[in-house]
Order: sequence, then C-alpha cells, then structure tokens
Amino acid sequence: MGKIKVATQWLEACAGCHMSFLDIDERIVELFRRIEMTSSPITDLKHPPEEGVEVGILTGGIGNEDEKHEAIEMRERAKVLIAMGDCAVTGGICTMRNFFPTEEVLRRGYIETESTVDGEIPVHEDLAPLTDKVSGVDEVVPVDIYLPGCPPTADAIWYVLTELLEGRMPKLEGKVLKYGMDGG
Amino acid sequence: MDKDLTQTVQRVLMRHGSNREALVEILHELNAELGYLSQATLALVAEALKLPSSQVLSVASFYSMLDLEPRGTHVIKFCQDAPCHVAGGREVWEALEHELGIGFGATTPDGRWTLLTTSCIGACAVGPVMLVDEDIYGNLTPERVRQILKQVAERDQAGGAA
Amino acid sequence: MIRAHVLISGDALSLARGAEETRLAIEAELSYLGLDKEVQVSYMGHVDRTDALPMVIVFPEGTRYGAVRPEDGAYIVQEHLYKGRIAQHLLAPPETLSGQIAHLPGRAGAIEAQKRVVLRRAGIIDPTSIDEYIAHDGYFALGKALTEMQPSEVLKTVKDSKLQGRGGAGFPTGLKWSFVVNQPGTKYIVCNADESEPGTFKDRLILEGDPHAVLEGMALAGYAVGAHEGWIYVRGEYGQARERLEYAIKQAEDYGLLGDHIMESGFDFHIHVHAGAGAYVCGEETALLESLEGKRGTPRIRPPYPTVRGFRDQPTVVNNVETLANVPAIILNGADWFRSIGTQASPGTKVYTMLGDVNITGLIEVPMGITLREVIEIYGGGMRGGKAFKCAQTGGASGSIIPAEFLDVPMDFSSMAAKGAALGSGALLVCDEDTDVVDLAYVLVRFFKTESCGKCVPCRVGTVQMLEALERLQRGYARAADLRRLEEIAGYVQETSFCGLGQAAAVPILTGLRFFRDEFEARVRH
Amino acid sequence: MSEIHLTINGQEVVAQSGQTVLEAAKAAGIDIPVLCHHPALSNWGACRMCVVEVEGMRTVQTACTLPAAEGMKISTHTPKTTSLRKFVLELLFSERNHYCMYCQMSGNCELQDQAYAHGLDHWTYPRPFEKLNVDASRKYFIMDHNRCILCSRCIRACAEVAANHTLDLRNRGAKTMVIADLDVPFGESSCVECGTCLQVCPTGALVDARSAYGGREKDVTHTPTTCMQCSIGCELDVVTRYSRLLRVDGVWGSEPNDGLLCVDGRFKPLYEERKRVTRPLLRKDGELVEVSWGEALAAVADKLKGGSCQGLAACATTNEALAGFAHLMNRVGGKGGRLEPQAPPLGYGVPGRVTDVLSADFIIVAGAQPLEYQRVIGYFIHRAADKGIPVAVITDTENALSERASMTVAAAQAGVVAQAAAAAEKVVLVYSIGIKPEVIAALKPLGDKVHFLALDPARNGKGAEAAGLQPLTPVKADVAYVLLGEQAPEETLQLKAGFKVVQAAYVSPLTEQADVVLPTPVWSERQGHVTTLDGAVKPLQVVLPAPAGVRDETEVFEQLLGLLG
Repeated sequence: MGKIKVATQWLEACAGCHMSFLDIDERIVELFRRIEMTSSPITDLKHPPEEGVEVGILTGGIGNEDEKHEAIEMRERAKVLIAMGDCAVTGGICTMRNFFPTEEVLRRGYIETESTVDGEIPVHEDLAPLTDKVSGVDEVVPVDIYLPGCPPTADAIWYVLTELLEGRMPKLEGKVLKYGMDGG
Repeated sequence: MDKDLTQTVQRVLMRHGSNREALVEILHELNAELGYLSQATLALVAEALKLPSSQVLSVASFYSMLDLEPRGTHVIKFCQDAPCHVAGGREVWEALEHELGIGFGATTPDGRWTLLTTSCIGACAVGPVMLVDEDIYGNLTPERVRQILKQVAERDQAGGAA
Repeated sequence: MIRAHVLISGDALSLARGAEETRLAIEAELSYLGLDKEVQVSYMGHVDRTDALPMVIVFPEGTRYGAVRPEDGAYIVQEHLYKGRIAQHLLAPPETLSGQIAHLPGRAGAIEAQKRVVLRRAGIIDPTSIDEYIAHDGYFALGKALTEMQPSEVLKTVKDSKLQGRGGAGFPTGLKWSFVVNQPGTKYIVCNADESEPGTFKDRLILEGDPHAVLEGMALAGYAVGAHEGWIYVRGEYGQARERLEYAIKQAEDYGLLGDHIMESGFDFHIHVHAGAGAYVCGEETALLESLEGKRGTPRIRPPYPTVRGFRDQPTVVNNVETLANVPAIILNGADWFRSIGTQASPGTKVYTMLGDVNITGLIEVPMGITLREVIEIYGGGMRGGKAFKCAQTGGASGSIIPAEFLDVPMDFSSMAAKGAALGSGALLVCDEDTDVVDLAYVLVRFFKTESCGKCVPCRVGTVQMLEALERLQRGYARAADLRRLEEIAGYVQETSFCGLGQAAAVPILTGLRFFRDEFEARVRH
Repeated sequence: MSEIHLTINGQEVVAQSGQTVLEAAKAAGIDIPVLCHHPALSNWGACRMCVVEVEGMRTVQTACTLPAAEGMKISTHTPKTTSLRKFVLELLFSERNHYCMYCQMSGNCELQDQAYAHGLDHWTYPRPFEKLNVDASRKYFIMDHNRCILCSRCIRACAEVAANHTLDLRNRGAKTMVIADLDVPFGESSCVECGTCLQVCPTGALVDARSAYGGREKDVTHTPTTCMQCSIGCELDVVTRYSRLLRVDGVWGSEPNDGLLCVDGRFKPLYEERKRVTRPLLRKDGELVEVSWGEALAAVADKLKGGSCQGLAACATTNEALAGFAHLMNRVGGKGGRLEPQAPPLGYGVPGRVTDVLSADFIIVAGAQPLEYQRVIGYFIHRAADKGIPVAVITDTENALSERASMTVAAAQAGVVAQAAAAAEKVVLVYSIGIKPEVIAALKPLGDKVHFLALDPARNGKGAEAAGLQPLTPVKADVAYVLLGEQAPEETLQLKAGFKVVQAAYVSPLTEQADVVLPTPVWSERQGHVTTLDGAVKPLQVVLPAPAGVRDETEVFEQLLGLLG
C-alpha cells in the first residue's frame, strides 16, 4: 500500500498552526512513514498536485481573492478537507477587521500607524484585493473536518491525522476540542 | 422650558394618580403632548413614580409608539405588514423613500418629514395604508403618495389649518 | 314610527373630516322638513372606506353616500328622504365595497349567509348610545343573570355552549372560567383587545360598533367567577375604540349597569380601560398582563397560568373581545341555541376580516364550519380579476400559508388543526396566482423579527437567521445549504421558543415549505 | 414541605414541593446545561439550554421553570434535547462577537464550556452582527456588549441581589441591549460598584478590569478567606496569580452575605495605594531609620520594662493578635483598649443575625449608615424594602437609606416609629454608635420582638470584645503602644506618651510621629480568625505572602514577652 498523500496550505494565517503541527515532535517520524507530504508552505512545492491528495489541510481564514482561489484549488484536489485552526474554522483573529470598513483597515495599517512615515496603500497587480470580510473556509468551500484552536494542540492534530489514517472520522471532544489557546 | 416640562409631566401624572401600573399610558400621553420622550422627561417620570430610571427607559424603548428622539413636523407611518405588502406595499414604500430622500427611521434635513413604519392599524381592507400624523390614507399607489405629500405640503404653506 | 335610519360614520378620521357637522346639518334639515320623528340619525362604527369618509348610509335601502361634506347633508335629506330619489352625484364610489355592511344574498343550502351574533348590532345602532344598545336587547343578559341565575348557572351555560376563545387558540371559555372560580384571592377579568395580528381588525369594529356588548360580557364573566374588577387592554393604535369604551363605561355606570350594586343586586363590577403603546407581543396573555402592570411586554413563565396567578399575581380570566361579545347572547338565548349555530365541535359564528385578491374585502360574520371557498365566492365576490386562487393566510402573521387543497376544509378550530393549520384570529388574506410565496414569507418573518420581545434566544436570534436565509433566497445567492438551514432553524424556533410569538414566527416558513417547496427551491443557486 | 417523586433519566428522584425540575435534578447529581439560569437569581427561562423531554408533554420544557410534579418522567439528554441545545449555541455564537481567541474570558466562560460539552467544533450560521460599544467608563470593570448573550443575569443580580436596579434592557428583539439608568455610561450611573453583575456574567461581557488580562483561569489560584473591610465578615474567594491579587469574588450560599459583596470588599484591596511599611523603623537622632527586628524589639522591650504604658488597638487584625495584644498589656501592667468607639447596649431585645433583615416584618435603622460602612446590610435593607417591608430611618443627619425608606424621622420623633412597628412580629433594629439614648428609650416598648444588629464601626470589634478590649482614649503615659494594622488612623488621633510604638502595615501620620514602627501584614497575608457581627468565628487564610521583613503581630508579641522575661 502506498503512502497517503497529504497537502497543506496556509491562507490568512500566522503560521502558528503549522508550528503546532511540527510540535508533534518525534511522532513526525512515524507519521511520515505513513504519509507523503506533497506540498506545503514550508516545502518547495506550494500547490497540491493536480492528480489530487487524500487529505488537504487549510489553515487561516479567507480575506482576499487569492486565498479564495487557494481554498477552491485545495477543495478540488483533496478528498478530505480539514479546516485547521480557529482562522480556518471561523475566520478567527483575522475577523477583528470585519468590524471596520476595508478602506479604514488599509489606511490604518499602511498610513496611520504611529511608526509609519510617508506611508501609502500598496496597489499592484500581484497583490490580491481584500474581500469585504474575513471568513472561515467553509463559507467558500465545504469542509469535512473542523479542527479549531489557536493553534490546535499538537495532540489534537496528531489525533485527527491518526484517526484518518485508521480510516475513522475523528470526533473532536474533551481535551482536543479547544478554541483559542490551549486550556483557555 | 424645564418648568413647562415639569408641569406637563405633573399634569399627566396627576391624571393617573402617580400609579406605576399606568406607566405605559403615562409615557404614551407624554409622547403625544411633548412629541417625544427626552431623557429629562423619563427622569421626571422615574422620580415621580419612584421607579428605577433604567426601568422607565426599558419600558419606553419597548413600545414602538413611544419615540425617544424628536421627530419631524409630519410623521409618516407606513404599514409594512403582509396584507398591505401583497396589495403593492413595496412599490409604495420605495416611492415614499424616493420622494422624501430618506430611509426608515430618518428625518429629512429640513425637519419636515419623519419616515417610520407601523404595525397593522387595522385598515387592511384599503391597503396599502399609511398614517400621516393622525390621518389614515388608504389604497395607496406611488402616484397617490406623491399627491398626498404635495397636498400636505400645500396645506402647510397655506397656513397649516385644514 | 321610524321609517328610515341614517347612519353616519363616526370614526376618528370621519370626525376629523367633519362628520359631526354633517350630522348636525342632516338633523337640522330633517327637523326643518318635519321628518325628525320618522327618521333616526346615529353614528355607526368604522367603515373601511377612507376614500369616502365621512360616509352616510340610508337604510332600509342601504344607499351609501360619501364623502359627505356638511354642506351636502341637507341635499341628501331633501333628495333621498323627502323626494325619495337617490342623490346620484353624492354616491360613494363603488369599487371597494366593505363586507362589514354588505348585504349579500344567502346561498342555497344548510348554511345561512352572515349569521350575525357578535355583529348583530354593529353598524345598526349608534355605538355612543346606551339606549340603542338596550333597545336591542342590551344588558338583558346581565339582568337575567343577576336576577334569575346563580353564578354557577352562568358558568354552566357558558360551559355547555362550548364557546371557544376567539383570540386564535380556541381554548374552551367555560373551562378557563372554571379554573378561576375556586382560586383564592382577588379575581380579575381582563379583556384582551390588543388585536395586533396584521390583517385582523374585527375586534376594533366590535369595540367601535358595539362597545356595550363587550362590557356586558365582562360583567357576566365577573359574575360567573366572582370577580369585581375588569380591565380592557386596548392596543395603542385603537384610539377611537378606547374613547368609545370609556364613554360606554361612563354611560353604563350612570345607568347603574356597571359599578356598585348593579341593578340593585349587590353585585359590584368596575371596568377600566388601559391602552398599550405598540407591541404585537402584548397580545400574548402573559405579556399583556405585564404591560397592564406598566412593564415591558415580556411573556411570563408558565406555569403558573394567569388563571392561578395573573394580573397583580391574582387569579385572572383573560378573554378576547369577540369571545366576550358572544357571552350576552349565550346567556340570553341559552347554550342550546348557541350550539345550534356552527359545527358540533366548534359552535357559534366566527368573524373574519377578508383581505387580498378578492373582489370585496371587509368584515364578515359566518357560522363556524363554512369553507374558505364559500367565503371567497359568496362574501368575497370571487377572486379579483378572475385570477386563480393560489394560497391564503389565515389568522394574521402567525397563521399558516394554506394552498388550494384547503379550500374545502371546514373553517373551525378542530378541522383546521386536523389538517395542520390554524384558524387563528380571523384574518383571511387571499392571494392569487401572481403571489410570490417566498416574498410573503419574508414579509411575515420580518414582522416577527421586529416584534420579538428579545427575551428568548430562539425567537430573538432565530428570526434574524431566518430572515437572513430568506434574504439570500430572494437575492438569488442562497445555496441548497441555506434552504436546509432555513427549514432546520424554523423547526427549532417553533420547538424551543418561550411563547407563541416565536412559535408562530416559524409557521410561514414551515407551511410555505410544506405546500410551496418548489418555489423556494427555484430560488436556490446551483 | 412535602416530598415529590419523579423519574429523571430512569433514576428515581425525590424532590421537595416547590422545586423546579432543574433543582431536583441537580440535587440528585444530574447535570442539565444552563446559561441564563443562576441559582442565586430568579428563574428566567430565556436561553432554552435546559430543555428536557417530559413524558406526556407535547413539546420540550425548560427544566429551570418547570415545577417538579409527582410521577413526572423526564429525560434530560436525548437526541432531541442535544440538537436543540446545539441550535441555541449556534444562534448565540452567530448573534454577536463570540470569537474566543481574542476574548479575555476564554477558559472561564460558560458559553464556551457549553460549546465544548456539545462538541461544537464549528458553527455554520451566518454572522451578520455589527460592532457594538465597549463601555470602559467604570473604574473597576468593563462592559463589552459584543460579548453579551442577553441572559439578563446581571440585570437580575443588580435588582434582586444588590437591590440597586441600575441595569435593565433597552429596546426589544434583536436590538435589545443591556443599559445602565437612562442608557448612560456605567461610570456615570447609579451603580454602587458591588460587582455582583461581574460575578454572574457567564461570558466576557462584564469583566473585571484588574483580572481580565492578568491570567487565564488555568493560571490562577483560588483561596477561600473572610473579608475584613467591615464587621460583617463576608466569605470570599480570592483569585491570585503568583504574588498578585487579581480578583475577589463572593461565595454563593455562604453566611451571611450569600455571594453579595460591596465595593470595599471586592475592589478596594485590589486598588490599595498606600505605602507599605516593610522594615522595622527606629527613631535615631530625630530620624526614623530602618533597623533589624532585634534592635527594634529590644528598644520597645526596654521602654516597656521601665514605665507606664497605654495600649491602643485598632480592631483591624485577627482574634489571635488582639488576644496577644491584651495579654502583652496585662503582662507589662499597662492599660489596653480599643481605638474605635462601640455601639451602646440596648437593654432589651434579642441579638439578631444579618440575615434577619431579609425576614423582618419591620426594619428600623437608627444612628447607623450601613450604606456607607456595612454596605451589604444596606443592600439587604434595600432588598427588604423592594418586597414592601416597611423601613424606618431615625436620624438627625442625612442618611442614604432615606431615599428608599418608607419613613424618615428625627430622633425626637422615634416614638412614631415605635407605634408604626407595634403591629409587626419581627422588628429588626439596625443601629450603631450614632443612636441616641432617647431613641433607645422610645423603642423600648417593642421589647423582645426587637432583633438588634449593633453595627460595630471596627472591622473586628467582636474579636476585641472577646479579648476584653474596651474603648479607650489616649492618656498621658510613658509608653503608648498602638496596634494599627492596616487601619488608617483618625487624623485627630494624638498620642500623649513620651515613647510611641506603632505597629502598622502602612505609612501614615501616626507612623511618622512614632519612635518605633513595627510592620504588620495586611488582611490578605494573615492566618488566623475573626469574629463576625453574627458572632461566628471565621478563618483567614494566607492569600499572598507578606513582604519579606513583615512579621505577624502574634509572633512579635511572643518575642516581646520573651525579651521582657
């Protein structure tokens, strides 16, 4: 039996979820005996292979058009899609900007911050336009497994992946179900 | 002004014998006499009835016929309920918004019109209906709305009395 | 010998437009022509013809004039009552006849047209005249009860009549009264005149057209259960009804028909009027009691029910206007008479307000058990413009959206309930084939969102979420998941809401989806 | 009270008549989730989390409002109730901003706990909410409307527990908001800062400004102890993190305050700004200088051996310290007494308990200002007044209780009150040092139906009484030994002795004029007991370590006795 193919991608995220993933420590050796990481933000390959993967993992919310495309691409290429971390589940901390108009957010970020001198709002064809509001992944594409937490604990990530490898649908409860930081 | 307010409040309270059970009616009558219920009015009522001021505001803000801010010279209350809606209410509402240039709850900058909605006033047989101040107008169409607004404006210019 | 009646509309709008002056002009001319002994002039209840107010109706012909300015009064007297010909140019425009005063031909068969019990005096007598009320058997029932009957007999008669509450739920009135009889404490009778179901204005017309009937019904209820004080909670929008009631109470007190020692019997009964200020939820009886005590109209926890702890925490009967207006006739004519009207399970008549896409809109009173088809065809004059019937909404906003298959279901509490719909408060909103059911549901849910008291989570937030989903549907960006969610939320909202308002808020969606699912699905983006 | 038998989840449960299904279940150890319900408050029935299925009933019922009835068969956890609860949670999470990751109450939130318990790993309802106001106008706490679930616990707590009625709801439906008074900022409202609303808030809507960012629930320590801000002796749950005082909560169900605290008990210790005395000080060449304990105590012992001594104790310390102080004074042949005055005896009536205020038929307040000095009793009196119990205030000066009292009379008219109370069965007389002899005489006809509460102006007056310390005024002596503890001395207090020893926690004008200053711990650093107004002896626990160099009084007295030989 070949290895299970897994792809990950981060959208509007702080990388904390991927850090937490690495926090599974030596268990990663066992994990990589059973899975093949096809692409991830920390490898050279950034896009999941066109022929598809068994498991796609998205972290981060959706706050611009690019991220929308990334989410759609992952959904199209993954059999099981995991929304990992509070931002992917609900929009998370990124939703703090939802309470302000986009222009105000940009103005504050690029012009009005106390440390900014002669700032300007960057405009470039390579820069994706912001969406009105930041949302969780499931407002753009259907999600199969929700793994909240800011970030989810390494144990929770380990639990979800190993359950999937055993062919079971993980059911989050008890210690592995947490929003925000571990233990509150 | 403050003296007038105090007297008005006292007069209305007198009619009800400072009865706490009459709070809704007291507020309703003050609303009619004063045009709206200011913080000062509510504070006077609370003091007189020995009620917590929070409770008086709580009650005042619960009922849709009680206003907590000043309204325009004329208050239009349009019925948005189902019977009036199916009789063509949406177009009439849009015409009202368009003619007055304001949306729900707003008052025109010249202070002449306030646009509100009302729950059913029981004149459904001639829906869509609206109240302009105390007067009921039924069988409304966008065209009739324009006429009515014009009529009221003309009456005002002629000196008010109809 | 009176040969003719002249009725003048006496509602607020008519009065504002000079009805009083018109009346004076007519009376002056009658007296000038020596007709004042044979023609009686009085005010009548509200006529839903804002386009033709003040309206003057001359009986026995039933000729309607309007709008009649004071200067036209003399002309009508001269032409119609003196010369015997119709004053053609003063006739009311014919296009929207009000059912309230429409004299329609009966239909062949078992059911008579317009069996009037509750409305038998409305529009006939001058509501500001207690004498006219008395002349039409008014206060006879109270007299009979106080002189010939024990309270328990009054209660038994109402029980035997099988009168059901006309506010919408159809709870047996006699049973409700019997809950109060043996409770300790000071008992109260509360008349629920907070008629706020959109499209329902039957109670207003009863109050404006025949206020003494309600007062008499309350006094009878008080006598039956041992209460000595009654409160009428009138919705704030009904200023005219309130004035009529207060005037009627004063008259009755002056005549010794209310107050202390009524008819020298030793029975005391006082009635007070209390006005609301705009809150649909106050139609819910416990919210009404809160409001009556001067508080927010937030429903109370039940149990205890108002019959145990109601107004001022005392045992209280809360009855609808129409229910109470039925009581004097029942006491006067007996339970058997009442049961001979309507159906076995739901005796008596029902007052409906017919609205929407029919030729004649307005108020009708018909025996229980008549079908919707009969109502539309006989009293509504058929569908307007010959269009096809699509659906009807019964009972105001809280009612069901029912399709054509309901046209032949007898309209009474049990038959409607058996089909999963509710008779409700008596509003009949008839909609033709052009009606957009999704839009109708949207408007209804919007109403509930505005009127929710905000206390319980399912109603406060559920209405927001249902409206959100309906808006997505309307705007065409709803997905299948949104529709699924809408149905799920509606079911949960109905199941978990604190009071009837929240439970009702889901009904337009649930019945709309049940009978017109394809219309909702057609809006889903695939 | 009769017994009711019902079945909950197949288990036979015996309930008392008058209990709700929720109470019966709880007593039987069956947990039903709640959000708007709080045991200290009236039943509300609004959140619908506690829905249960009852055999024979068509719809689900809320356990918090349903009276338990004989033979009832109830199921608390069925697929239906679970899905309805999840529905309620989804609605609440969609209504306002309930993103836990940037809420300071994450980890200590009932809404979050319920979401975990129901396996809510995400929620699907759209979130069309808008940004709402955050009211930070109050010194001690913040109201964040974005986190509010409109459960009305704060409103009920304000009305029913504190009887202050500052809070209510504004508007209706989805626009409903919690307001203070006429919708003014909290800081400008009639709020008395008792903080009961904070204690009952299930989410992060009402948060204490000190503890909010001071640590998550998992980081903190809870220590039970007794309040020493006045003589009532309220039980406390003190929250600390390392050596920092974060928050003080009341303890529901405890005597006599049942969870209710006041601004002094809940917030004052958190905002203490006086300068501590942390080392013994000895006056040398006119200057107070830091010295070792040995040197300071030797200097004191030396003076105590030599001459006459007057000892004055502020009753702001433990029973043990007050007893030790009395013992020391006896030992040196000095006269020991207390600094604060004491309410005079009545000569009639029976000693009452604080909770008697809540069961009185008639309440008389004479020469006392509980709303200023023993606030919880003041709030209890307000609660009684809300129930329609007559409250008579006898005073010749302003008294904040008058506003809601049924009568206020001058001392000369006290007889009127006695007449008004004549028909009552249980009269509670709350009095203090301000009561005048003519008032005591005028109320005498009420006799033994008077349950009196003699409010002691001192924090541990009963402890002092037990130690035999009577009120004294400063007199001339060779040595004055003042045990001040954390009490701020009266400005008028002038010591007339040649050598002044002041044992105090904080720097004050009195320590400035002392010859020796000995540092003491404060309330939160003490181990020992206090005697409350009700006469109960309650423990004090060490909540925080005392600063190095501070010694408990009892230890100091031992050492002094040793030096005296």
